[in-house]
Amino acid sequence: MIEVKHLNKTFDGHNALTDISVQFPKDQTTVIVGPSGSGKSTLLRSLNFLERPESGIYQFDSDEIDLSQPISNKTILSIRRRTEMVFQGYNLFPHLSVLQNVMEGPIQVQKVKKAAAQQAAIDLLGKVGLAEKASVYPSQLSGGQAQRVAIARSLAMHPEYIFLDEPTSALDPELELEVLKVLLQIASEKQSMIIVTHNMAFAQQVANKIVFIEDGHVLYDGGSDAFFETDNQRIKDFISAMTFSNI
Amino acid sequence: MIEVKHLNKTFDGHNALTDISVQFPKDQTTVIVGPSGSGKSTLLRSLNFLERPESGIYQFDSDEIDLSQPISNKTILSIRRRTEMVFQGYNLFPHLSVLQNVMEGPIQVQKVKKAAAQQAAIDLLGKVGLAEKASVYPSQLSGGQAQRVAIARSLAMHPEYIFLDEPTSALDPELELEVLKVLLQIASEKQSMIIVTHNMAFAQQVANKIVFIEDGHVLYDGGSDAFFETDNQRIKDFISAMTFSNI
Amino acid sequence: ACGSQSSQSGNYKDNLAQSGKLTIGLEGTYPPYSYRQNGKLTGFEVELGKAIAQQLDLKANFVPTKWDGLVAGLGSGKYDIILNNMSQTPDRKKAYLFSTPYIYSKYAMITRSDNKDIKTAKDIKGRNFVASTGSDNGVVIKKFGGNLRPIEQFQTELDQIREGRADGAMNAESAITTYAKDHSLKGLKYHVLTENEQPAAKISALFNKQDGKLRDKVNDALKQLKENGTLKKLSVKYFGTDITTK
Amino acid sequence: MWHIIVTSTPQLIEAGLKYTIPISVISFILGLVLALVTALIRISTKKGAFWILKGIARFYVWLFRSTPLLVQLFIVYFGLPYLKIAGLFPNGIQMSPVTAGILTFSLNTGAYCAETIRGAILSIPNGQWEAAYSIGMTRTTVLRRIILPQAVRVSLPPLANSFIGLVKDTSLAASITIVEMFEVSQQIAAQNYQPLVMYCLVAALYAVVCTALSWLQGYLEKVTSRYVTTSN
Amino acid sequence: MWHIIVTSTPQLIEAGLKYTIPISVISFILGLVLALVTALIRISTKKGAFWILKGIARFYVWLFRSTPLLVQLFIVYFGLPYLKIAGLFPNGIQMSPVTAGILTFSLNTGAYCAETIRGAILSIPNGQWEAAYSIGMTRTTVLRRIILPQAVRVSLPPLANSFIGLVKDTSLAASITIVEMFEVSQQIAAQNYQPLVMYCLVAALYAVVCTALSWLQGYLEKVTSRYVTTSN
Ligand SMILES: Nc1ncnc2c1ncn2[C@@H]1O[C@H](COP(=O)(O)OP(=O)(O)OP(=O)(O)O)[C@@H](O)[C@H]1O
Ligand SMILES: Nc1ncnc2c1ncn2[C@@H]1O[C@H](COP(=O)(O)OP(=O)(O)OP(=O)(O)O)[C@@H](O)[C@H]1O
Ligand SMILES: [Mg+2]
Ligand SMILES: [Mg+2]
Repeated sequence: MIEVKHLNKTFDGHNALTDISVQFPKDQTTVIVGPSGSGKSTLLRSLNFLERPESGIYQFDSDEIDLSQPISNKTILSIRRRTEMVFQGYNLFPHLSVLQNVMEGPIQVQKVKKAAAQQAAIDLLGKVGLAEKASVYPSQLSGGQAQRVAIARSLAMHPEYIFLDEPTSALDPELELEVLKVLLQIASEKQSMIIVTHNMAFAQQVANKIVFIEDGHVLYDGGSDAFFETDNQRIKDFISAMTFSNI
Repeated sequence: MIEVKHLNKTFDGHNALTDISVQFPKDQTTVIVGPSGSGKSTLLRSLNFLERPESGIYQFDSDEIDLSQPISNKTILSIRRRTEMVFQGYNLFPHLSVLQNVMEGPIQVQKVKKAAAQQAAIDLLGKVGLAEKASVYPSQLSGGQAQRVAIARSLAMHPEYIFLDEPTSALDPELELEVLKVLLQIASEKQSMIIVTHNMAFAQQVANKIVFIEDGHVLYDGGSDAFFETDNQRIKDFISAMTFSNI
Repeated sequence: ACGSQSSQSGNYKDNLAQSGKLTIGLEGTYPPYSYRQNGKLTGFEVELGKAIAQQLDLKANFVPTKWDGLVAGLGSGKYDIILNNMSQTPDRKKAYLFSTPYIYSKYAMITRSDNKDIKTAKDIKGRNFVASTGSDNGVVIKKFGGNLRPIEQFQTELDQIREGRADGAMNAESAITTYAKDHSLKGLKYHVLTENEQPAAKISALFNKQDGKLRDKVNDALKQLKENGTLKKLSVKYFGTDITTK
Repeated sequence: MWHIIVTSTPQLIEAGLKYTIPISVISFILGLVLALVTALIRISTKKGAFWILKGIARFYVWLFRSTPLLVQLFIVYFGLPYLKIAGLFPNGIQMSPVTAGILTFSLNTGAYCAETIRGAILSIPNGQWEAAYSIGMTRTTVLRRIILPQAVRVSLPPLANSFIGLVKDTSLAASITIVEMFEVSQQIAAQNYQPLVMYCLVAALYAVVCTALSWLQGYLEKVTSRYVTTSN
Repeated sequence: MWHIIVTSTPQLIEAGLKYTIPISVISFILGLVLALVTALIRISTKKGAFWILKGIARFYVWLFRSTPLLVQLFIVYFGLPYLKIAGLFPNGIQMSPVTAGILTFSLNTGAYCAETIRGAILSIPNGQWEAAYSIGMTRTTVLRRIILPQAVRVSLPPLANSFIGLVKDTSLAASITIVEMFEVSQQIAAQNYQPLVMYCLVAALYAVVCTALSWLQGYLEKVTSRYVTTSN
């Protein structure tokens, strides 16, 4: 399990995250929601050391890292090799074909043999419904296809956790749907995931646990059903704004 | 009123729009919906001559333009001066302040005096809720703020029509809400608008008329209420995909 | 004087690059012929140019330029005359006019003092010799089959030989004696080419083909300067000896 | 050696102020104008007989970018006088050395800068053109008010590099009888037989000028980028 | 004149094949290696004593970009022999002209290309770094597999320009006694007193080489950009 305790992160003196303590259970999907600029991305990126919090404890299973101390490259690499990140902008490698994008990590990082990596990559592309796109370059994909390749790329590393930062917010609703379906499928296979999303319908379906952040503070941390039935007026307002029921 | 008849547009031999005939009534809001790649943007951009259809008739009030004939720059300019376009990516002028962005058109194109243009721009920025951002540069705005400036910029030209191509699809839901509220306000003032959007809740609220395009063909052209209560299975599927009721 | 080549009528002053001035092209970086002393142009050919101009009732106007610009500039009328240690050859006479020679310049071959292999001009063949590209020195090296390596500065030529990076250099004897006046030639020796090896160069002023009138007038002036001793005086001043006759 | 430096430096600086700097500055300004015109011709969408102008622009850029500058200087100064055009230039095209130098340097830097400016214009996103067209601007107004102001920012670093290169290239002007800074150093070296000291000295002077120009470049980049936020 | 062209051209081409081309090619390859190393040092995030290396890299780039190439050639070839280091170089650093030429051209082009490559690396979006880091790649692997292959595409046009510039700049090698193409044209001119013809001839030869290189550049740009779709 991943857990952070009393995590703090500032940008130029401005508090992006204040005293955050959250658990992200294994084999479950945790969804992080909250208004724009509340610190969702910062929290997710901190779990991968793309951001470096000033203080707090980061615990991954039995490994405990004191974030206020210098952290060795080795520690960072080992965490990154147990987790994967899927970005809003896909960040596929444009100079590699779709297949090579998926094979690159296993070959370069896990030293998997090329033939084995290729077979695994072909299987994964099939799983996200893109078997026939294996040989094209990312620039020839639609947004929904690109994001599914990015998901296949992260799955290829067999990560213990996958982090997804608004994986569909750059997509048209129809393309979004393609991606969300793939994610629901993966969640049902008990892949541990942490997802930042604005899509409440999707959150409701996929989340085992919801974390609501506002202004760098955790306002809610608990079950999905309780979240959508809350009496908290702030959360109610937020949900209705997200679903346009009150324009 | 703007009207197109038997409009055809191809890209490299591929038909993007086929035999399109639609009316866009004055003082009303027409919403164009349809799947990704169906030709919505192409239709909207054709109304502004950012795309040049191969054939068809373009009628603006009593002016009739045969699109299969060469069209003079003067004609194009005159149409463009009676209409304004708001883009998905805002396309604000990054080297000009927010205020200058709004003043640039009236001064350069309509030869309005600087003082008058400035006063009008300040009023419009107030209207979209950004009076206090007048002197900052576009790069310092959030997406929702940028899009509201783009709307103010188009309003400053007092256009007969405003065209909006997915004005909020680059925005988070909360920021989207800011922009949609402004648009609802403008629609209520009987500004003629043509809007391409994926947001069905918004479409339902704002549209006087809905045009549904698929694969370059018009599949529906009529009232808003009838559209959302249609028996057409294709349209029903489309609406439910857009609203995530069936993930 | 032979004015036969001149087909033009009119005065020698008619075709000047700048009216009232005798515009003279030279390098300005070649002691003792023309060089800069405390920022002012001086040297044998500078003083000679002034004297000639005076004889022609003109003001001398010097234009220093790199060698490659000299000949081209004359052809395109940038100056009227070149005074730059230029020697007559049959080839060049086809394209340009020469004055009567004003000095006879002997060539000297510089080598390391411990060099036993290069004794006469014949030994240049196949060796690396340095000289400035445009100069007649370079032409002589190539004539004897040496590999001409271009170097503009005399000091650098000597350094190259001392360091063993060049086998030798060719230059005017006068350039070496001028240098030797207040610099050491330690580690070097030089051999002045005999009349049999390479006749002394007939250093003359250079004119365009159509400037026959001017050439004749300059020849008259040179004759005058020779007769009244000016030429000899300048030669002694700059070369330490009289090299104005064969 | 110290003596040489003390006596030579004023002469070098004088030549620099008299020739190197003015020739670089004037040539660069003229070159920029030429470059802008060339770039505008090359990106123009005009049809018809305009292709002749486009061809000329392409040829001009090709010619000056694919031959050595030294040769260009030489041909303009020494070669054009041979070009006798009855009526217009019965005696060939004669120019003073400084005129020929400025002309050649302008043409040369103009060819390089034309490509820089063209690239900068093409790098401005198409959305900027479309937004300005939608407002009803003419192509000229779009260029003048929207595209070029942004292109200035993009092209500033390469243009500054071209200018710094030009300053150093003026040392070639010696071959067309201009006694600029570098030639003065050579003349002094010929007399004091210390070429190496003179080379180092003149190199230091060039370095001072070029470094000062780099600072100016940094300042201008900051000014023209004021509208680009750094964070995010 | 026809006679001059016919007899001179073979000599010029020979000199070109013997010096101009090999010196340009070897110097450019070495310069590229040097540029890459320098660029990597400059963008490195290493701390500690590494700043000394960074300082050296900065100084190197500054030095070679702010002084004329001619002076650099001169100092390396004629100046270094004076630099006598007991033990290492008791007689000063002596090099053959070609070695000195290649060294200087490599250093010079390396300084310019270092900036090009650095700029190209910095132009690759941060998301590429983050995606590669997330996979668990080390910084070295990210650079080698993800960033540099993309930077090649971005830096190809300016690097090609540098190479074309280098080919023309080898004409300066004459000043350190290398008899390359340009020098041969001058030597011929010294005999026939027809410098203008020789200049035009040699200019044409340079133009041929540079144009051929431009074509090669266009081809390479197409190859390295194969993964970028043009439409949209
Ligand atoms: N690199 C950065 N430098 C400075 N401030 C930053 C940086 N990244 C984020 N911030 C600030 O930290 C706060 C939290 O940002 P964060 O991106 O985590 O929000 P978010 O919840 O992901 O928002 P969104 O829904 O818009 O993605 C914001 O105020 C943001 O401006
Ligand atoms: N510039 C272009 N060149 C070639 N094909 C184009 C171009 N612009 C659009 N198309 C093609 O024309 C068709 C219609 O495109 P259009 O952008 O109008 O669709 P859309 O309905 O706006 O889609 P979206 O919802 O994704 O914006 C698509 O097949 C698209 O690929
Ligand atoms: Mg975020
Ligand atoms: Mg569209």
